[in-house]
Formats: sequence, structure tokens, C-alpha cells
Amino acid sequence: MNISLGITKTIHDWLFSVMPEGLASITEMVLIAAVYLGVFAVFGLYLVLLERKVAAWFQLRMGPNRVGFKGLLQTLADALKLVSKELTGTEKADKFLYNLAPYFVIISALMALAVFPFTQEFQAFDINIGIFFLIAISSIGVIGILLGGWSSNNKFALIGAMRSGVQTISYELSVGLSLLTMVLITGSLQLSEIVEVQKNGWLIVQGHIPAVIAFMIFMIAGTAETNRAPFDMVEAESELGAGFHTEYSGMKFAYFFLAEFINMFIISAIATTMFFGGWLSPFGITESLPWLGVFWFLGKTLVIVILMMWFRWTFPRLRIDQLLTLEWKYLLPINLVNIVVMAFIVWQNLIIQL
Amino acid sequence: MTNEALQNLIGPWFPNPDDDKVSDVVETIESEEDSDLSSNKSEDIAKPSEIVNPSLLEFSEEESQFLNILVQPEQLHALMTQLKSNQETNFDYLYCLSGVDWGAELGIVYHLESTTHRHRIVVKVKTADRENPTFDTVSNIWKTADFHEREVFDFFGVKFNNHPNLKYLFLTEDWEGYPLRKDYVDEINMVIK
Amino acid sequence: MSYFSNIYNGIKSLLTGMSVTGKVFLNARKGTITQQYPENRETLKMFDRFRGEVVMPHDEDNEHRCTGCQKCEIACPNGSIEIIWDRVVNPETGKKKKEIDQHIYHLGLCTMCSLCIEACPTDAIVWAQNYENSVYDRSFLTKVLNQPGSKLMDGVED
Amino acid sequence: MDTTRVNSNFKSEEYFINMGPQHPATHGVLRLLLTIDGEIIKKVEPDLGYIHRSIEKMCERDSYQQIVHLTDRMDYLSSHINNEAVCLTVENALELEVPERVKVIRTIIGELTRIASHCLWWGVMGMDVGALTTYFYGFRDREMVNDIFEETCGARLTMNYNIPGGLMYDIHPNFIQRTKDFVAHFKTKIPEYDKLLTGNVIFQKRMKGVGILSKEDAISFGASGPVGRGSGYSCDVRKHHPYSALDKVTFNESLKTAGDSLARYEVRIMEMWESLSIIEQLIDNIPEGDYKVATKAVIKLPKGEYYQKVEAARGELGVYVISTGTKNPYRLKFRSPGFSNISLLNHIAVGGKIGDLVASMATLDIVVPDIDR
Repeated sequence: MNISLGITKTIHDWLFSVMPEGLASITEMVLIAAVYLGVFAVFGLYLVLLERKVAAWFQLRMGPNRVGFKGLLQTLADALKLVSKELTGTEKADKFLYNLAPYFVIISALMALAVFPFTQEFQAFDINIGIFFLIAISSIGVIGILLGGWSSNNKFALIGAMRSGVQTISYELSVGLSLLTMVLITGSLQLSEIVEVQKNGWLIVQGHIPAVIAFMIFMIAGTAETNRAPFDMVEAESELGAGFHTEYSGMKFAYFFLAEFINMFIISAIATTMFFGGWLSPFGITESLPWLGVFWFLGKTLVIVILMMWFRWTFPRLRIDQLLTLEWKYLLPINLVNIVVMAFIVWQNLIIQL
Repeated sequence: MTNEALQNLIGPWFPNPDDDKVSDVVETIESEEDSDLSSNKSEDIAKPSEIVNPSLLEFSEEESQFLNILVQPEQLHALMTQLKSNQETNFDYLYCLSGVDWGAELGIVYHLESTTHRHRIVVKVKTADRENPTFDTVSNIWKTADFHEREVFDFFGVKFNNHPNLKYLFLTEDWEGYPLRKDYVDEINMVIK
Repeated sequence: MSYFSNIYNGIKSLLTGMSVTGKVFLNARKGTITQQYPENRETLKMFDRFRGEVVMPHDEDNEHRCTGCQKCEIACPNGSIEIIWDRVVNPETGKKKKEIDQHIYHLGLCTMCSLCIEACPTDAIVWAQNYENSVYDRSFLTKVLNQPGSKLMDGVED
Repeated sequence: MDTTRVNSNFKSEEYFINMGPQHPATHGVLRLLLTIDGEIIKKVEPDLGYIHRSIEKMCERDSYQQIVHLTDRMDYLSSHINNEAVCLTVENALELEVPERVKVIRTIIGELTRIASHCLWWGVMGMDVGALTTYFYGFRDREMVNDIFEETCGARLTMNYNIPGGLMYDIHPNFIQRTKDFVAHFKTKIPEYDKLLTGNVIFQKRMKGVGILSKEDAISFGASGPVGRGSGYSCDVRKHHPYSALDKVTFNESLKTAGDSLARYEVRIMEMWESLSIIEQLIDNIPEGDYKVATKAVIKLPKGEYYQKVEAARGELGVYVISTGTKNPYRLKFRSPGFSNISLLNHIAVGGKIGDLVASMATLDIVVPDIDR
């Protein structure tokens, strides 16, 4: 545990004083998990609101503005509605897998949040294989989608799920390789260390050209990973209706929905950490106020989130074979060349350091 | 091509066996290929016989802006094939296919246009058999006829021989009656003024 | 080489597309075309010719111009107009004259084709610019256009 | 698409999917029965009739004035042109010469309708290939046309403005200015459409070489409008059989020879330019005169058969009237462009992916009430 806030310290000491050590640490973990869950559930809802607002601004509309001040409570109301809705499903669905699928998706999304350093001192789980963990976790979600699509006993859902499988397996490579390119500079997989390295300049500056290429590839592949337009083959509204979650309703649908937005946040957060210096302020302008790191981190992440939304509301959707062409004929070869170039740059010490 | 020229060209394709000038129908259809001869020939045929129609086809221009050809159901397919394939007529565009309930008879009206010569013609076919009206399909000549004939089948109950997929297109499978026929009655859904 | 020019042209076209939506995004505040109904009810004005519903104008003496000629009823394609009429003896002249009892208009059947208004020889019925036609029960859509106790305006003949 | 390379140990099985009647891409209540092998379409069988109202039967009991308003409800996106078709049929049958003013106004309004219809199509087209924003941009411009219509005709969708013998009312005094404003506005917007969608690499890849329709097939299937012209088949009724004031204007027939989805798309974009040019030629030269000629209250067509075709937004709309001399038509048949166009869907979609089906169906620009008359 790496949170050294006054209040967490107090709780930590108190927990260890009233119960045995093992129980106390488990209780502490559960508490932290609960806090993360609560905070990010609400945060995810506001991401949905942000998406709807941003979409509206792209589309000459106003977006939700009736519930609460300027529509701020809109998605909370939606969530309330979804909770109260009846859970419907198909008769011949594989009940166990059908019910399991949404939890797979949402849990894998939330798990990934644990490793992000929001500031220097605010990180739930500083694992030394952070990047590896993120890549691993983010591909578990697709199992949930596959399960959900397959077990709903609906052909549209099945097509959606199969597309998702193909898509995630392919784009996983590019996500991994583009991050690997950056790891060549940092020399560490640990997220906190990666941010430390960037005190000499953000990695996108340090790695200059190959880093920019890696960032572009990461954004494309990351968008594909989260199944968002222009890579929303999985849902493909005009083709498959609702895709893999056709047969889900109420809260189970909400899990899928929320997971999509948390995944988007995760991809943006990885991009922020790997390319834009995480919680570091630009040129160190707020170095004396370490708590502003949260602000910088979220600010940078939201900018990238809005960039992803910009993609979504501008581009048409790819076809499934073009999706694979893009990955295997363009992104992957470029990525491999890019790694070699980056290795050369690191070897020759051509990194730009401020 | 003018209507008159069309009539002179098409008429001799199906000579009337009652008309003593030409006797064998099949032979003329086969020997039809060189149409330069036929146009000359048709003038000779058409003029003298006022009472007996020299052709199995009935031509008329009354009450219509196009040349109308009334054809017997037996000759329909042969005529249509000729109209499409003959280089001078070349009616390659079937722009309207309508079923009509003439009261005693059921019929189909084909509106044809040539995209090369830009002349238009109307072909009509009728049958008095209201119970089981059947015509040959033209869907193998013009692909658009596929759906149009299915529409006629839905609403007039006219069946088409050799149609590739003759089943209800608009109506449900268990629909009774043929809605666009004049004698169709539906007391619930039809508002009659 | 076409491989790289493909990539270049592709990215360029994507950026061009993003510039269009981006421009709209930056002008989102004033570019919005959404109408805030029902908040803008006061300012929302229909055009003069807007076909909202058929009404029969009455003057201050509660007089209308409908002679009961039924031309509108015949012109209507959907049977949305029914006229109940009677012959009434005019006490002054002693002549029998057609007079409407009820001019019934079924808004629920109306397709706003304007044929009745074109057919009316005395301009007794006109379009109202009322656009809020939804009601809680279908029966409210059947309206009697002439007000109770109303009379035919003097001098209106068809 | 090459199925021979599939390992013979695994058997692939075709399966059916019901696309519609409630489906986002079918633009209404159209049901497509798809036979699919994996993602590849093997067969498309449209099932129609979910909103069939039997307008042809209703016409047999209605007077000619009443028939006009029913045509609004066929292809509701080009209702003015549908109205015009019936009016022209009646006027030709009665040998009624309408004033020049009427002809010019009808042409202007017809072209405005075409632009409005193509605007909506463009928006929906974008949405079908996944670019949702286009929908709103298309509607923004269509609303301007609708405002013009509402001011003059009193309605935005089912206008019933043309009547046999002319127009229902004269144009509104603001009509000319508003139309000019719109033309100026829309000229800046079509390049924006091109930037946003036409040039987009993803869009190009999605459309190019997809849903190919050869010229011979286009004619054989009775394709008309932009679908036929995308295949290089010169089928513009406005050129070949000009009606109203269309013989007084110069315009190019938009033709593309590729026959794929992109060609059909480009033809529509070109048509918007051409329509703008037609409007510009006419808007300053609306002759003075009456806006209608008096017809009898009960129109009786002389005994006979009448056929009139016009170029609606989706293609060739034909009206075939058989009159027995009474006040109602004996038989009235609408040759709707959508019905012929949907019949070729199977032909162009087979062998493509599900995404291709949706994209090529969007370029056919299907309006279901037009198919289910």
C-alpha cells in the first residue's frame, strides 16, 4: 500500500491495532477496493455523461440538460432506471454463463484501475510488472464478451462476440508492442518508475519520432481494444442491432456499458502514463504541490478520452476484414520496425532529454 | 421508331393461321431473324386484309398514348423474348408491370421501353379464367419482373409458370382472397364511400 | 511506395474529417440547432399557412359562415368531417333554409390535406396554427367546430 | 470470400438471420431474411408488406384530387414529386395546359425536394456505415428546406401542394429569398459533406468495389434514379422525357460507370449540385401569372389509359391510370422506384459481408412506404 494520506494512515493504524495483522490487511484491501469501486462507478457514469455531451457538441445538439443542473444528474438517473428495470433474457440461454459474463467484463475493467499512479503517493497497487499486468487484464474482458454473446442464444450476439474475439486478439498485439516500444526507454515495467523517468521530459518528447508513431498506433489499437467506433464491430448498431449485449437488460447491460467507458478511461490513462508523463505537470510548474498530480493525471486522461470521442463521432466503421487488414498489414509491421528504430535510438542515446 | 413502324415490324412475327396468306406460325418465328425482309413483307400483308387480322396480335392506339399489343397467353413468352432480343425493337427495360382486373377478365399490362431507341410500347395479356389464371413468367427476360409478378400474384392471384420463387411477397402466408380484384370484399378493413 | 502514400493519404483524409467535426465542436455554443421545447413555447411561432387543425372562426356575435353545403364533407378523403344539418324556416322570409346543427371534425382521422378548405365556397373553415394536438383520450379528437348557439352570418350564400 | 481454403475437418454451416422488421439499418419495417455463412451473405430475401396500405386500392374509390394526397404517403421524402406525377397525369388526360408559373414553381419545389431527400439520405448513409454525426448535419440542411416548404405549403412532410390544374396556393412572398439563402448556404455545405465522409479513407474502403451492379443488370432489374445512373445507365426521366419546366433548364445528367456503392453515392452528391443549378436558373425567372387553372369540382378523365413518369428522388415514379370515364380511376398503379431497387438487393449483396449489405442497402436509398404502397 502506498497511500500516505493522513486519514489513510489513521485508518491503517487503527485497523492494525484492533485486529490481527492478516485480517487487518485483508480488511484494508477490501476497504480500498470498495472505495475504488464506488469512486469509479460514479466516475464511469460521468464519463457516459461526458460522452453524451461531447457527442452533442459535435452534432449541433445540446446533450442531456434536463435532470439536475445542466443535466449533471442525467446518468445517475439513468443508472437508477437501469437498476430498477426487469432483467430479461432468452429462454434457451446458458443461464450460468449468461449471468457470469457481465461480471467478467466489469471486474476486469475495474481490476486494471488498481495499478495507476494518480499521484506520486496515490497508487493502490504498485506492482513491478505494471504494464504487463495492464495488458494481461485488459484482454480478460473479451472473455466476458465472448461468453455473453455465445450464451445469449442469439445469432446477432454470437456474430458480435466472434468479431470481438477476432478483434481483441489482433489488436492486443499492437497495444503490447507499442507499449513495449516505450518500455525500451524507461527500462522498467513499473508504472511509478515509468513516471519517474519522465521527469526529464515526457516520453513522447524523449522518444520523439518513434514515440509519436507508437502513440498513434497505441491510440488506434486502444480504440479497437475498447470496441469503440470506428472499431465498434462488436456492437455495430446498423449491422447487428446491439451486438453481443442484445439480450441483456437492466443492470447487466449497465455493467457492459460501464465497462466500456471504464476501459476507455484505462486506455487513456495508460496513454497518459506512458506518453504524457502521468501525474507530472508540464515543465514542472506545480512541482511544489504534489497533490495537483491527480488534477494533471485526470486532465491529461480526459483530453485523450475526448480525442477518442472525437474519433468515434467522426469516422465511419470499418468492415471486419478491413479491421484485420489494418492490424496485420499496417499496424503490426510498422510497430515491429518502430521497435527496432526505438532500440537503435536508445542504444545510440539519441533520446531528447530536457 | 414510330408506332406504325413498330406495328409493321412486330405484327408479322405471329401470323394468324386463319389468315390464308401465312400458315405456319413456328416457321415464321424462326425465320424472323433478318428483319429487313419482314418489314417489307408486313406491309404487303397488313393492307389487303381488313376483316381478318393478319396477326395473332391485336394492335391498337386508341385511348392510350402508346402502341398497345394484345397478345394471347400462349404467345406471350415468345413475343416478349422477341421484343427484347430483336435488335430493332430491343425493349430491354420493363418499367411497369401491372395486374388489372378488367371485370370479366384478368390481365397483365407490360410497359416496355427501349433504352437504345427510346421507343415505348404496351403489351397486354388477358385471360377469362378467374379461378386459376396463369401466364408465363417473363422474369427470365427482365429480372425486375420477378418481384413485380410476385406483387401481381399477391393482389390478383395470377399465377406465373416457371417463376423461380412464386410466393406471397406482401401478404401473409394465410391470406385469403386477392385484395386488388374488383370483387374482393373485406367488410372490416375496407372503407367504402 | 504506394504502401506509404496510402498511409499518408489515409491519415490526411481522417484529419480532414476531424477538422469538420472539430469546427462544429468549437462552435458548439452558438451552432446548436436544437429547439428547447416546451420552454420555447412563447417564442415558437408557426408559419401563417401551417396546417394545425381545422377551425371555424366565429365573430363577436357568435356567427359563423358555414351554410351547411357539405362540400367539405365530400372533398374529405378520410371522412373526417361530418355535418349534421336541418332545414329551418326563416321567420322573416318564410323560406326554408339549410342550417347546420353540428359541424363535426375528427382530428384523429384528418391527414391535413387542405382539400376541405379549398372546397369551402364561403371560407367558413380555416387552418389554425395550433401544433399541440395530443390529448389523453381519442374521443377528445372529435370536435364540434361550430360553437353552441351560433348562427349563420347574414348574407353568406353558397 | 474464398471458402475453399477452409479446413475440411471443420464443416461450415449456413444459417438464417432475420434482419428486421425492427432493425436500425432497414430504415423502417423491412424484413430481410439473410442466409449467411459466417459473415458472408449467401442470399438475401426481402419480405415486404409490413406497412402496406393498399394505396392503389384506395385510389380506386377516391376522386383525383384526393388521390394526390395519398401519394404524399408513398415516398414521403419526395412527396412534391409524387404529387406532381399524379397532377401531370390528370392534366395530360384532360389536355389541360397549366400556366408557366405553375410549371416553374413545380420544378423548383421538385428540385428542393430532391435536395432535401438526398440530405436525409446522406445523413442516414453515414449512420449506416457508422459515422453517426452525418445524420445531424444532413438534417440541419434538410430543416432549412422544410422551413421553406412549411412557409409556402403549410406542412413539412406531407405537403399536398400540387393539385390537378396547378398549385394549392401561390408561393409565399418569402419563398424566393429563402430559397436563395438556402442555395447559398448549401453550396458551402456540400464540400463539407465531401470532407467529412466522401474523402474519408475508411468510407472509401467500405464503398469502393462493393455491391457492384453492371449496366445490363441495372436495366434488367429496372433500376432507376441514382442506382441506375451509378451503373452508367442513362435513365434520368428529366432528360429523356422532360416535364414541367425541365425542358427550359440546362443540367447534366449525373452518371458514373463504376456501378459500385461509391458510384451510387457520388451520383447523389452530384445530383445535389445539379439540383442547385436548376434552382438557380429558375428562381429569378418565375413568370407572373395564375397559380392554377380552374378545374371542375368533379374531375372525370376521358376513357382511356394514361401513363406518366417523373424522376422522383429515388428514381422513376410511374403513374398508370386506367379510366372508364367516371370520377374515380378504374385502376391506378404506381410504379415505385424503391420496389424495383429492392429487388436487386439480393443480386448486389451476395458474396459480401454483413457490413457490405448494410452499406449497399444504404446506397439504394430505400424508403419502405415507397415499396409497400
